[in-house]
Amino acid sequence: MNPNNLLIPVLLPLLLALFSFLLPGSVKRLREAVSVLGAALFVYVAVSFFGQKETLLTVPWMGHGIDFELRLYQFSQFILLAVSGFTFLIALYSTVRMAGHARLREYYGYLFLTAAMSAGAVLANNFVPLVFFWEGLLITLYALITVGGRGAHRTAVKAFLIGGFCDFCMILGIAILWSQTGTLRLSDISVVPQGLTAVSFYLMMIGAVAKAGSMPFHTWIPDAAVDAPVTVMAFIPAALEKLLGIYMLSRICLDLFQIEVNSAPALVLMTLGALTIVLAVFMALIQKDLKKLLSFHAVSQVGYMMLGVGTAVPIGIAGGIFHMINHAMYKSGLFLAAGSVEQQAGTTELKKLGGLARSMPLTALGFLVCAAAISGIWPLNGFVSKEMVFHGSYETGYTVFTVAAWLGAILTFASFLKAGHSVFFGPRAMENAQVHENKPPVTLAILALAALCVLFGVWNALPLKLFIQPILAGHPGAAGEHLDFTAHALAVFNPIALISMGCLLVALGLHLFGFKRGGNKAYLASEPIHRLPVLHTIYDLAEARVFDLYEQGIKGLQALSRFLFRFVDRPIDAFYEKVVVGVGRAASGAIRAAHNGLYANYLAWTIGGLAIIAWAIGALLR
Amino acid sequence: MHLFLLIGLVAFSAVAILCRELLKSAISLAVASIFLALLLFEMGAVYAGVFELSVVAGLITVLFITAIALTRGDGDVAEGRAQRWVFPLFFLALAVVDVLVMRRLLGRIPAIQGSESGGFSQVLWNQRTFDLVGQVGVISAGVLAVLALFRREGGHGKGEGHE
Amino acid sequence: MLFLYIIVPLLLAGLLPLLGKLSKRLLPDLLASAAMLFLLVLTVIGARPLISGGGVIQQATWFQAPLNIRLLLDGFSLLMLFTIALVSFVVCVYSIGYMEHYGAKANYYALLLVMIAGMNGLVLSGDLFTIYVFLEMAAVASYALVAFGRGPDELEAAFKYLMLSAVASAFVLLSIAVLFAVTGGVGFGAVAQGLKTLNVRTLVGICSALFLAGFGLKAALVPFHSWLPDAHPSAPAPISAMLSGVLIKVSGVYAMTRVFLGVFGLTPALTTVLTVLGVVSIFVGALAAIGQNDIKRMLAYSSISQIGYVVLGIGIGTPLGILGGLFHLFNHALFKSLLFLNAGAVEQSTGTRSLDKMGGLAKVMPVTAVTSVVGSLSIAGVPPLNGFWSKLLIIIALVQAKMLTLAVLAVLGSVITLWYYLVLQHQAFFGKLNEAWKSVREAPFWMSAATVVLALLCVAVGLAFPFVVGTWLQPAADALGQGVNVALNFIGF
Amino acid sequence: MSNLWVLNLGFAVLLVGVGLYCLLTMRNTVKLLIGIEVIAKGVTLALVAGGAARGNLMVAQSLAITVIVVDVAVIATALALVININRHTKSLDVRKLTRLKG
Repeated sequence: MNPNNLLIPVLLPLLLALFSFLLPGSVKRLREAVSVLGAALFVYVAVSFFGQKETLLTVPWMGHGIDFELRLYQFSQFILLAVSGFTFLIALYSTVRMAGHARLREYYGYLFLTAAMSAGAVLANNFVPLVFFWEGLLITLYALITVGGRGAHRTAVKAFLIGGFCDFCMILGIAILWSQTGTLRLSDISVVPQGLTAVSFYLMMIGAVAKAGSMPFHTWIPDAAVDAPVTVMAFIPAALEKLLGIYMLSRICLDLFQIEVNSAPALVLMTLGALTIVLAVFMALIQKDLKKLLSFHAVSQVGYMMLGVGTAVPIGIAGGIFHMINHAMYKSGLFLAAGSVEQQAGTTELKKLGGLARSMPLTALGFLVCAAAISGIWPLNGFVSKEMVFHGSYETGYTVFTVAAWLGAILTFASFLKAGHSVFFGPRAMENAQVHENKPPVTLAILALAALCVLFGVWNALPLKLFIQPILAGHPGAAGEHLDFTAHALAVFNPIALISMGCLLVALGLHLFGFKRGGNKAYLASEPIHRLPVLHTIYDLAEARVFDLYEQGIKGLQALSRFLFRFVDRPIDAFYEKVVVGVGRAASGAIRAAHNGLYANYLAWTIGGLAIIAWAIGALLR
Repeated sequence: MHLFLLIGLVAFSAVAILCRELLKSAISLAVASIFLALLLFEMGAVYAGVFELSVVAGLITVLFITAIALTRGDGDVAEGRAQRWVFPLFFLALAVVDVLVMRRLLGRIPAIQGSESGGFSQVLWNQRTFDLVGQVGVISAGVLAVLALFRREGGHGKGEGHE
Repeated sequence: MLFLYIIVPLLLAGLLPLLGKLSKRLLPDLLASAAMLFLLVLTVIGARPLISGGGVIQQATWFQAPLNIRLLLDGFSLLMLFTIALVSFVVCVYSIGYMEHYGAKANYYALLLVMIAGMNGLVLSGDLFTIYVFLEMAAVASYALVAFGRGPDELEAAFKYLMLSAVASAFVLLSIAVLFAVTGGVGFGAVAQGLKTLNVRTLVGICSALFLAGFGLKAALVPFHSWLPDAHPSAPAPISAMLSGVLIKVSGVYAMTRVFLGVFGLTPALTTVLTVLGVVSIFVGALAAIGQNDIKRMLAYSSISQIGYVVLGIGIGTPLGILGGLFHLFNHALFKSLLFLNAGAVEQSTGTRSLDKMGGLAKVMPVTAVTSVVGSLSIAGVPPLNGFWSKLLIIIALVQAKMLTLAVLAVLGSVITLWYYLVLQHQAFFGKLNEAWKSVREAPFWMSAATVVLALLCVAVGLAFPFVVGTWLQPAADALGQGVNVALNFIGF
Repeated sequence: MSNLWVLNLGFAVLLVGVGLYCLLTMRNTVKLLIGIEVIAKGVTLALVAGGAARGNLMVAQSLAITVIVVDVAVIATALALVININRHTKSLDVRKLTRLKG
């Protein structure tokens, strides 16, 4: 393949973005048509790239190893394919869901800009372009959240600052890595994390997992769920950021650094993953708003991926990566379904919804399949990838992580039982008597994702053999081993799978118990857990955002700034106002006064300058 | 003879500067020019001497006198007396420094003997052709400048309201 | 072929006063812009390939008949030719709209063309004395152009400019006379060869001081800068752009660099003097700019400050320093021309140059506002615009050369630059729209087109700076990096 | 280097000094131009003397002539400026030319 073709996946969405920006805001149909067709073309490009031999594009740039390099190989092909697929589905869905939105021009523009940046970040083989695309994503994220309207601005700033902080960590890590290895080319780096390189690993890990939305860098996601357009949620936190973050994490763990099983970095990653699973799912369980509930799950599921990659065992890593793609599919599907419900019923509050399965059968079907997939019900894709993660974590010998993952599975299923039950079953709420099924593009997108969930579960050999195993084949840890995860993927009769199934039953029990206690109101099904003695206090604190590092950080900063303002800033300000600006102004005034317009004066400067220079040169010559 | 001409040149230049009346200044400048022309003759630079005589002593003096005539009546600017009294002191100091510096240079500066051949016009035409193009350019610049500054139309006093 | 750079503008300048009788506007507009476009294209297509193997000497011809004129072209001259052609083309296009109300367009273009011919000749000459002649040619034309409006301000500025320039020329000429007497020649090669065999350090020191004062005055280095804040604001806007954008660089920086690096060879003493002068210029210019209320005067002081960066970079003498200095020279030509053209557009629309009276003009003059923001950010060194990269190169070069104090000062100067450009943008284009300017219109098409081209170039050069550096600047820096060897190699011609 | 050259150079520097004195202290703009002329004479002298001392007289003359021509153009422009200024201010005093400052 011609290396220059590698620019197409970056340039094509960029062109589409430019097109949307340049088109006057009043043009609607044309914009939508071009967007959908362009996205379809993008998919075609990605498909045609798939299975190609490894290709490198190198454009010399600044020298000193800073070049514009793109690399297409199994892993990036796969992620590129996924990115293009989601772009297409979101574009299709947006034609209905975003129709009539006031800022369509910016919306589509930034949407495709995001796709272009993602494609660039996936393909980049040099840290400098990588950071460029990575930072670009931060900006488009900011812009896309603000499309949501007034309240969105605060959330956008929050997302931007958190992302900026984590990206800064990553850049710092890259800088350390550069100084240690002397190269910026990703494919040339493979080091053991020790000393400084270990610091570099942790810093880069922060950057990657924060992009994926791990705890404790997740807090903007639930806020954005309320403020940002739901398509943006389905596109970015649910799909793209998971893809990119976990892609990056896998690159870090597989290629850039050689991570041993159960070494310190691996344990840190697994701990962070397990914590993310459990804590986020606890928060998800008690949510009473569908979008918020989904967003906490978007955080929780990252934990599985981190746990999987962190095991450093082939099956665990494969599970993590497989879970990433699965999650992107069903979480997007869920968000889109939620968006569909919101559009038709006007709300996503669980209390106000109910019995929608009859009036919106297709949406309901999609939602249920996706919910089943995320809960890990046999034989859907979630089951396969979760099992792989369980196996992987079990193999490391640290059973505690497996237990945490199971706990997560219980609560995930419980919360989705609650959500599905309250929205689609039970008595029909008064408010949504007139609700109808949504338009075809919407249901098509949802059902496509649901179908993919089924496909990847039942016929898991396809993704595993086609996508996942080639990635690991080149990995040093797996070299020589024959990799085949498909054989036992859907096996039920082994201890781990049986325990997982047991977990689901526990969850069902919990739900029914809560349902009865809540007076047959599904949305109250999680209340018994909510009300547990210690948990209750923790929940209250969490609702008050006590655990939100950003909010706490802001509060701390405010206190600090008040302190600094009074005791440090004022004196410094006085110094600054009086001395720095004063000196600047005084110097300016003096210089201006010296330019008094007299020719003789100017000539005297000239002659004086000549004399001084002659003297200086004479003095320096000696 | 050479020294006499040099002293004459400097003396008339000084007079040109110190003279109160502009007309006399211009005339003594012309005289200084004549001295310079004689100096050039004496050094063998005949063509330069002729040029100095005709252009500087002639043309530039005419230009000065025309300008003085055009601005007469309001051109009487009172030069301070101090300038005239300080001048001898300044001149003396300058001369002393000059003599000291030049004495140090005397015999110290090595040089390469020139190796030119051919007559004046040949040199001018063969070696300094580029300067001739430059001369044409400078002259046209000067002509255009004068044309622009004395043009009839346009010209607005933008700065007028800018106090 | 290189002779065309001098003869085309000069001939056209001779013809224009006659053609001006036939057609007052159309022909002068058309011919001047076409000539500049021709030279620009010639530079890119014709002249660039010439230097692929280093510097060349070309004999001028007049209708195939050879003339005794030898033109020197190397990377450095080519860069200057390109800068001159680029800026003067844009300025000619801009003048179509701007010079309407001044009248005497033919005369104006003729003077502008003579100035351009002078600069081109200066850049192409391989001889100290010829440099002086062409420098005067450009200077005489520029005096008239500064005074073109014939208001009291214009005349006063032009007069002071002329009187100070004349002294500077005398310094240069005196130095040339001494070198001529000692080495027996005025060509670069002859002088460099002579100085090499004679080894007269004191004399070279004195001549350096004289050249530095003379060319320093043309380049407006502090303390020789005093004419610039008067002359540049007073001139019509396109001429301000031309003077600040090109003239001070060609007749000041180019000539100075050529003589010091190419003929004398850079000594540590010169490095010290040049870098110190550069930093002093940066600060005096920037500090004086803070307190200005006249938009063009602020820009003029800023030119002094930015020339300081250029001289600072070149004065370091390391390859990277020279590259950074030259890159900043090129960039400054772009954004300072842009800013002066914008200031002209604002002045033409509102009739004032006072920042106090402006405000909110972005609402009524969006194109001007946007291009001016681009220019301001570029000059203040905000990434990824072009000014950032050149300043970065200079600062890296300073650090590499272990001149840390100067590096810190250079950064500080950049901060002050940002400060006053923010003030400028804020006062002129943002904030509340002054009631008086409600009915103000955007500048005419040709003026806006010129500024948009420059703004786009600023962005493009910033983004594609490795390309620009590779194509235009590296050859220039390489030519200078060889020091006096270039001149010595040409002695056989 | 010949003594004659040093002598000539000394006088040339003297002329330049005198001219600069004029520029620094005098008020009348036409007088200032005369100062410029005096400086130009010094430079011409230095150029020709340099050529004469080294047997480069022909080149020196060419240079001197060019200098003279350039000088004429400069003086003509300057006088045109002076006359124009005189129309505005009705004065030749250079110290009154202080509209532009700061």
